[in-house]
Amino acid sequence: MTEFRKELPISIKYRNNECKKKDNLIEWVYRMTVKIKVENLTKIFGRNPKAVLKKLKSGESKEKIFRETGNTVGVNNVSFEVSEGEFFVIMGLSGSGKSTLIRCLNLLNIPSAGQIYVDGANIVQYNKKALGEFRQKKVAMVFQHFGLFTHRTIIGNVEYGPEIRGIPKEERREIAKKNLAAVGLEGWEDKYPNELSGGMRQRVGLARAFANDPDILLMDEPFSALDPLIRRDMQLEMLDIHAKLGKTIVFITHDVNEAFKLGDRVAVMKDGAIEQIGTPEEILTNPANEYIANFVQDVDKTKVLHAGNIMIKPGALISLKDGPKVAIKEMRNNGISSVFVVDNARKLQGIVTIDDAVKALKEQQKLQDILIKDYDTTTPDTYVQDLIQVASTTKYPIAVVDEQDKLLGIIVRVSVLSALT
Amino acid sequence: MTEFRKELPISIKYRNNECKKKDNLIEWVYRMTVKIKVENLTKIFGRNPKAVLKKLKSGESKEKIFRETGNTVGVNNVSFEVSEGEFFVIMGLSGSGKSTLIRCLNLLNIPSAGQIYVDGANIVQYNKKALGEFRQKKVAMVFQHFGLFTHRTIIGNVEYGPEIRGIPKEERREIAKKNLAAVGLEGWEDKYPNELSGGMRQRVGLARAFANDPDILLMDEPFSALDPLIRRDMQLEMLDIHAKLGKTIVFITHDVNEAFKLGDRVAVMKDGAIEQIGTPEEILTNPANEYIANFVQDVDKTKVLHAGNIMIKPGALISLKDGPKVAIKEMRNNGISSVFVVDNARKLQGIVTIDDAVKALKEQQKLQDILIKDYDTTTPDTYVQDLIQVASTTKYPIAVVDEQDKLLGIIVRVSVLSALT
Amino acid sequence: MQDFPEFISFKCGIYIEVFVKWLLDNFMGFFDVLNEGVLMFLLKAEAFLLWLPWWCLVLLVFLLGWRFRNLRAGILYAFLLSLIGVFGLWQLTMSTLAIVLTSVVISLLLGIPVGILMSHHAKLEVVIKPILDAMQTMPSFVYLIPAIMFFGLGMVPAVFATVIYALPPVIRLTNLGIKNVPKEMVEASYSFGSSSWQTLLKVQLPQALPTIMTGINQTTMMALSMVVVASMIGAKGLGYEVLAGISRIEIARAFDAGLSIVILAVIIDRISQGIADKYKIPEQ
Amino acid sequence: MQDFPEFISFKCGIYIEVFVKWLLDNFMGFFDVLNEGVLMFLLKAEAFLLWLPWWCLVLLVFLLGWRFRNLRAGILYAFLLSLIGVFGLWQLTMSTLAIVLTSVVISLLLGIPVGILMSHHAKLEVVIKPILDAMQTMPSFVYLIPAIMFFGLGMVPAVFATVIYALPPVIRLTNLGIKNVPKEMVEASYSFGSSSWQTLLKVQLPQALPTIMTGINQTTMMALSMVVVASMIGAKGLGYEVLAGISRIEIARAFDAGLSIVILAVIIDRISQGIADKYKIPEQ
Amino acid sequence: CSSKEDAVSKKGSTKEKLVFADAGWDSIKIHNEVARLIVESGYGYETDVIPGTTAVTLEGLKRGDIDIFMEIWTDNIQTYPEAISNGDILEVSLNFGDNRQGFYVPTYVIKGDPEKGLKPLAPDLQSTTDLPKYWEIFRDPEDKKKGRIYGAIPDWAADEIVSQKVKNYGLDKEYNLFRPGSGTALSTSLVKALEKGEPWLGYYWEPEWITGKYDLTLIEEPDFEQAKWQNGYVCAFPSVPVTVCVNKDLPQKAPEVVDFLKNYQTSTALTNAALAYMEENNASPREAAQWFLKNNKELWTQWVSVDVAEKVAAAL
Ligand SMILES: Nc1ncnc2c1ncn2[C@@H]1O[C@H](COP(=O)(O)OP(=O)(O)OP(=O)(O)O)[C@@H](O)[C@H]1O
Ligand SMILES: Nc1ncnc2c1ncn2[C@@H]1O[C@H](COP(=O)(O)OP(=O)(O)OP(=O)(O)O)[C@@H](O)[C@H]1O
Ligand SMILES: [Mg+2]
Ligand SMILES: [Mg+2]
Repeated sequence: MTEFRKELPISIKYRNNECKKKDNLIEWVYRMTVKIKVENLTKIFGRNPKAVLKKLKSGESKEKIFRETGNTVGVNNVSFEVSEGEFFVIMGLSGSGKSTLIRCLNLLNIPSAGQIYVDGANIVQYNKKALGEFRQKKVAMVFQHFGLFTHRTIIGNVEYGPEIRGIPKEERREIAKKNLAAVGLEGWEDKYPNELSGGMRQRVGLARAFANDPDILLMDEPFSALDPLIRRDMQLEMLDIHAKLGKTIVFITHDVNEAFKLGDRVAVMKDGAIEQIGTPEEILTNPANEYIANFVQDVDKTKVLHAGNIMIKPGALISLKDGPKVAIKEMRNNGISSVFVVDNARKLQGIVTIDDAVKALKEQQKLQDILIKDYDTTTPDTYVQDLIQVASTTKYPIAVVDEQDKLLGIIVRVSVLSALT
Repeated sequence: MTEFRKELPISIKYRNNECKKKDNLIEWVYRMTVKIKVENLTKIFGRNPKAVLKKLKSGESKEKIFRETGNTVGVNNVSFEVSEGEFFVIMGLSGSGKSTLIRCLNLLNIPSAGQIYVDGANIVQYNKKALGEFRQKKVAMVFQHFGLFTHRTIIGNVEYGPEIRGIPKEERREIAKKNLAAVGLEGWEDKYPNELSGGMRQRVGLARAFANDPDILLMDEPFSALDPLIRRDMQLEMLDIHAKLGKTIVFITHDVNEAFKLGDRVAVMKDGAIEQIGTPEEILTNPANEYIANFVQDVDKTKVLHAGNIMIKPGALISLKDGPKVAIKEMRNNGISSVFVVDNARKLQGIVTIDDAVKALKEQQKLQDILIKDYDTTTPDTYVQDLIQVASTTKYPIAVVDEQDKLLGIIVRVSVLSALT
Repeated sequence: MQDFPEFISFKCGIYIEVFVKWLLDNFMGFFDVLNEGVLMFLLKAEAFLLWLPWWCLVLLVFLLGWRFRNLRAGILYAFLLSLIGVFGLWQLTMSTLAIVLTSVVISLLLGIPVGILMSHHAKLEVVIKPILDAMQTMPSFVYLIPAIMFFGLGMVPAVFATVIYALPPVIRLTNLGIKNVPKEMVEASYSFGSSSWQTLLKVQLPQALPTIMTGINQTTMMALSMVVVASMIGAKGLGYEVLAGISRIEIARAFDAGLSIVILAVIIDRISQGIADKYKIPEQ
Repeated sequence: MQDFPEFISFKCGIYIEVFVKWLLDNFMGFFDVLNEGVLMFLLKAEAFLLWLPWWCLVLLVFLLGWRFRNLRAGILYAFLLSLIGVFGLWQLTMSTLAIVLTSVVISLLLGIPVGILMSHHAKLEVVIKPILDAMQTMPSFVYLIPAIMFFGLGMVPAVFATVIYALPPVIRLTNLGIKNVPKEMVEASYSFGSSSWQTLLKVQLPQALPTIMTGINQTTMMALSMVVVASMIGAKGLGYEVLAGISRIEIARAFDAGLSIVILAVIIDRISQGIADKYKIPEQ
Repeated sequence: CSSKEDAVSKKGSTKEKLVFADAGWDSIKIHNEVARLIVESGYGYETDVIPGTTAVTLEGLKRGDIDIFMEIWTDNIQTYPEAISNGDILEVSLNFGDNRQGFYVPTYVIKGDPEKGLKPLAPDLQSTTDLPKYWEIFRDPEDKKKGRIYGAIPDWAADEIVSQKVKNYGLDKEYNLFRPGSGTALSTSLVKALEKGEPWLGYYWEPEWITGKYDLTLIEEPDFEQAKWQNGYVCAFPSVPVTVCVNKDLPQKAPEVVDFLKNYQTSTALTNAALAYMEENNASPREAAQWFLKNNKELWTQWVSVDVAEKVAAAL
């Protein structure tokens, strides 16, 4: 684990979401190794889950079941996959079953029905020993109220995992120190949890989870007990960690902004079922039902939508080989005052304005000579928020290009504005 | 008190802040009767406030005082005024003294120093009886965790104030019923608080506060214990109530968005002192220091800034008496393709495009004949958020006019975009 | 050498003895009146309990158990109470009950106001707490003699000794209950302009009720645990049966009586705890 | 008529008597061994306490008071303890202390494991709770005779009777303490793959410690409250002094001894409560 | 228990209720019932019993809560002479004066008991002077280097006397004096020893149901002499006058009852017999008293006038 930051000043280091490493994002999209696979998971709290399962299958509502049998349906027939390295967020109102679901993933809750595969192995069928090992090595949990051991020092907390794994004293102290340093808490080793502020405590919780070097990190509303400023800071830090370490993270929150800020994909739960799964953009632009639409209504879209979401196909496009005449014709036809110029491979070369083109035609200049180079470009996964500044100052449309400088689309001011409505 | 809504479906009735009645807003700005006036208020918790006061005056920090004397400075030399009918919001991080301050306003905390005038009377000097009357008649409080009497029914809770005022049983039942109905809780009279959901409980808290028909409503983080959806709904409702009843409201929150959404003016506290007081726009556009800048960083500006904040003076403006020629000259000079036409009293008459003007000149038409009327107008206190849609579809700049249709300024797309950065 | 030096010697009890004598000489009239009053109450209570047909009480216990716990509990308690009758100890049990109930009533009349005062005055609390400690840790045997001197032999001194032992819980828990009323609720009350008195009556006491009920429960339990000691100064009832049993080395007899006390305790405890639970205000 | 019908009669105690006899006939050897063991411990403890110079103990109390509460408390406790010496009851107090400490140690050895088991097995709890109720409400006089029969006269039966009375609190509070460990913390432990045993040792017991300490405190208090009863079966110490005082109607003598018991109780209570508080984990 | 309702209907009766002291042991219970039977049926008084310890009931007698105390072991109560001289209580008769007390051992300790397979452990034990050599038989479990002598009850003066005796006979070199905290404890330890056939040495007295039921031997001491007694109690106990006392107000309240009590006199043998009857038949004290009255008619008819005697006899 690499160091990622030493202290946490309230001032924010990352103003925007720059640190959301796109490379990493794209990597998992391509790799797509399935890390966790949940199939028809159901969890019922109460005396007689079997009977309730039947009723559930016959389609009775959660509420009716509770009234009739006193059993609570925590999670109802949920299926999804989480890829390796994915930041998977579960969101939903209080009581919607988020905690119940995440706690099934390390079997703190034993599912009433359904299968959970981690790295292909069905953990539901693990015996005590296998489960112990699974928890020691593959998965770690970070809790909402931190769940620190108040009777142990900070380092004692972080040592806990290695201690359980039977690692010798010296060595585990080493591990703990390293992990504490990594979350910027060296020097605090011998304090007790109650001597730390909320944000620091949650760092201890993180260090403790990392000390076992797990593949999967389960986080149940880890930041909701924190102050708004510290919370924002922790979110950014989490993104940073995720980008650097590439762990698979399952993260719970009931804050939409947090969910959309952090999640590669987001699942929205209601009454124990998953209502919709998708990337933040998908959910925002295409909510599955009114409940979700309501839920995401207040989200600041500029922080969710990417350039790719709002770019339009350029109405006209001319090749380097074309002359000013073609350029003028294209612009006139499309009623625009400038046009992008690309080469054969659709690689962006520059932009030409109608005034220059008219002049060039008169003066018999070539297209190359009047090519303007100071247009703005962006990549498809830049957030709209980051384009507003550009859009409000640029004279030309913004070009959206890929890594090979290939033109993918253009963004005009109006598209930025319409994205906001 | 008029009825304002009967039930609270999760679906949101007010999508935007329409219900923030501008008339009312403007009214108090002009009237400006001072309702509450706080002068040099200081509240110190501990054994020896006198000694601490001296230290405070000599400029020692809150932290140092705590280390040396064990006394906590809750509020430190705070002065401000709240006008009649104003919605005054106090915001700040946890422990910044918000609660301490608001609790001074009904003397639940006795100030260590300073004066508080309500309607001109210094309430700090009230004796027991006067204080009792003041609390019974002038001021009511709504609590974060609702503070409902769990041993009383809903109606019993609402009756409490009138009961203390000695109003006969029949009559107070009547009052309570009316107020319960007003918050949409008829039929729930005989339930107990624990049988209600959080949002409903806070409605009871509101009804209870209203049952005494107080001039001033003190609300200490009334919505922070609520679910996000219900919370948003309650906020809108609060705006509605405020608009309809025109009570003076002092409202605490540590959520910036909530503060800016609700407040006519907002005070930001830190370490017991008020760091800045102003309208949301003032604070947003001109934060007093880095702390505040940090605090407001995540705010969605489109929900705070008004048309008035982003409009620009029209570069050119022509009178009805001017002919097309003048219009063309003005447009050419200013490099614009359309210009607004006003009469002598600067009342907006229409807009003229350069193409039409050229044509009119050729065809000897009058300006009246080419006046276009389908431009968009808005008022200066419309939120930018509500202009985006217009800006992205309109062909012309948006005209900002007052009630007399007098042109105040114009808004072009770029100004909308720049407001967002 | 390891022993405490003998030359430093001072006895404290002698002053208590003098004080008791002084009280006796000067306030006998007062104690006589008190004695009469309590005795009348006691006799009435005992007479009533003895007049009450046994099945009436069994039925009552059943109904209470049913109402405040559940049907099964009701049946169980009724069965257990009948068991006392089956042991042939019904009359003795009623005598014991009369003493216990009287002691509890007196404890409540004294304890609840004191508890309320304590909760409002921190200084009073500082004074009263050590006294309560002493009342609970001083062996009850010690005040048997003053009890006899003040009130003679019989049920009244038994009540006196019992009250001293059983009083602390109700005081402590009344105090605690009132202090534990959520601050926000008390403030809500004040914020409507209620006086302290109104706040006490309308908010604090109703809210503290479950805790006070627990205090009553504890007080009753402690009163029951004094039954045997009370018998040493002439109170008849189950305690005497225990004493008689052990003085003749009859385990069986003592055990029957002891078991009856246990049954009584369990029934009273469960029912009063049930009542306290019913009054408990569900958390928000 | 109001009386319980006599023809329905059944006595339960007789079976207990038979049972005690049977135990005596068949398990005397066991009781003798137990007797020997406890006695040895008791004698050692008493000898040690008597060997300890008085000022040593006073100093110890002072230091404990200072460490776990504050300087003023330390001085107060040392002064109070010396007061016992001034009353001339030092040796008797040490004898009493030996019995109380032995009883407490035995109670802990039995009670903590039982409490832990109870907290993990709901069914066990259902069985044990009524037994604990009976242990606390059955008048201790009832089991004095079996105690004598099993262990003869002297300190050992006194310890036996004391343990029966003092055991419930430590069991109850151990159970409660473990159950009250925040769920999130226990889950955190499990989430790292700890076994139940590891969770118990590394998380639940350390977390429950303050509550268990309170249980120990309660148990000690209850053991102290049995001092007089214990003296009725031949335990030397302050209790005997109280008995002697009241048998001769010497208020002064009984009161001095009673006051010494109160002092002992207050000192032990405050210091052990202080220790419990020190162990109390500050809330997050 | 016929006396329960009495308390309630106190006012209905013209004659006041007479209250007897039940100090806890069996013989006083029997004497109480004998006297009550006579007072109730012969004189028409209601009666009641208040239980308690010796000290407590005596205090009650002084205060007037108790009217009649049938069996006061005068020597055992330090405050007795004072109470008499104060006039708080009146001694009306000597119930019996031929009782015995002292150091007892179970007889099988000396003679053995072939039936139970017990060997004579101390065949030569006769007097206190023989005790030192047998200390090992009576070994003190809490102090293995000495024997244990069970002492008297803290209530009683015998407690002090026994401790003086042990010292002055020089027994304290080989023996610890063990103070049982209560009569129950003393009796229980004795009964347990008797039933198990174990050796036991300690203070006891007659009449008492244990001495009636089991075979105990009183260890000899030098004959009683006033001089020796005053010089450290180095002689046998004198017989204690066991008296009947009444509260000072009783002669006004119920003179005829006081007259009857003045005549009340029994003996150790008679009391022992009643105790044995009670123990053997598992009878209540009242049944034992009825048995006593039936079998000793010539004795008690002398205590009362003829008409009273008839009433009592009729009620039996
Ligand atoms: N141990 C349990 N026993 C019974 N019911 C439970 C248990 N745990 C959770 N539930 C119920 O299951 C449902 C889902 O609860 P869960 O805690 O998973 O919700 P959540 O989405 O995490 O809510 P929150 O945001 O409040 O944490 C709720 O109705 C809850 O009452
Ligand atoms: N009764 C009290 N006694 C002592 N200190 C107090 C008391 N009430 C508040 N304080 C202290 O005064 C300071 C301000 O507290 P206050 O409750 O006003 O903060 P707040 O802004 O309302 O915070 P929050 O958002 O957590 O409610 C804090 O340092 C707090 O510890
Ligand atoms: Mg949850
Ligand atoms: Mg606050």
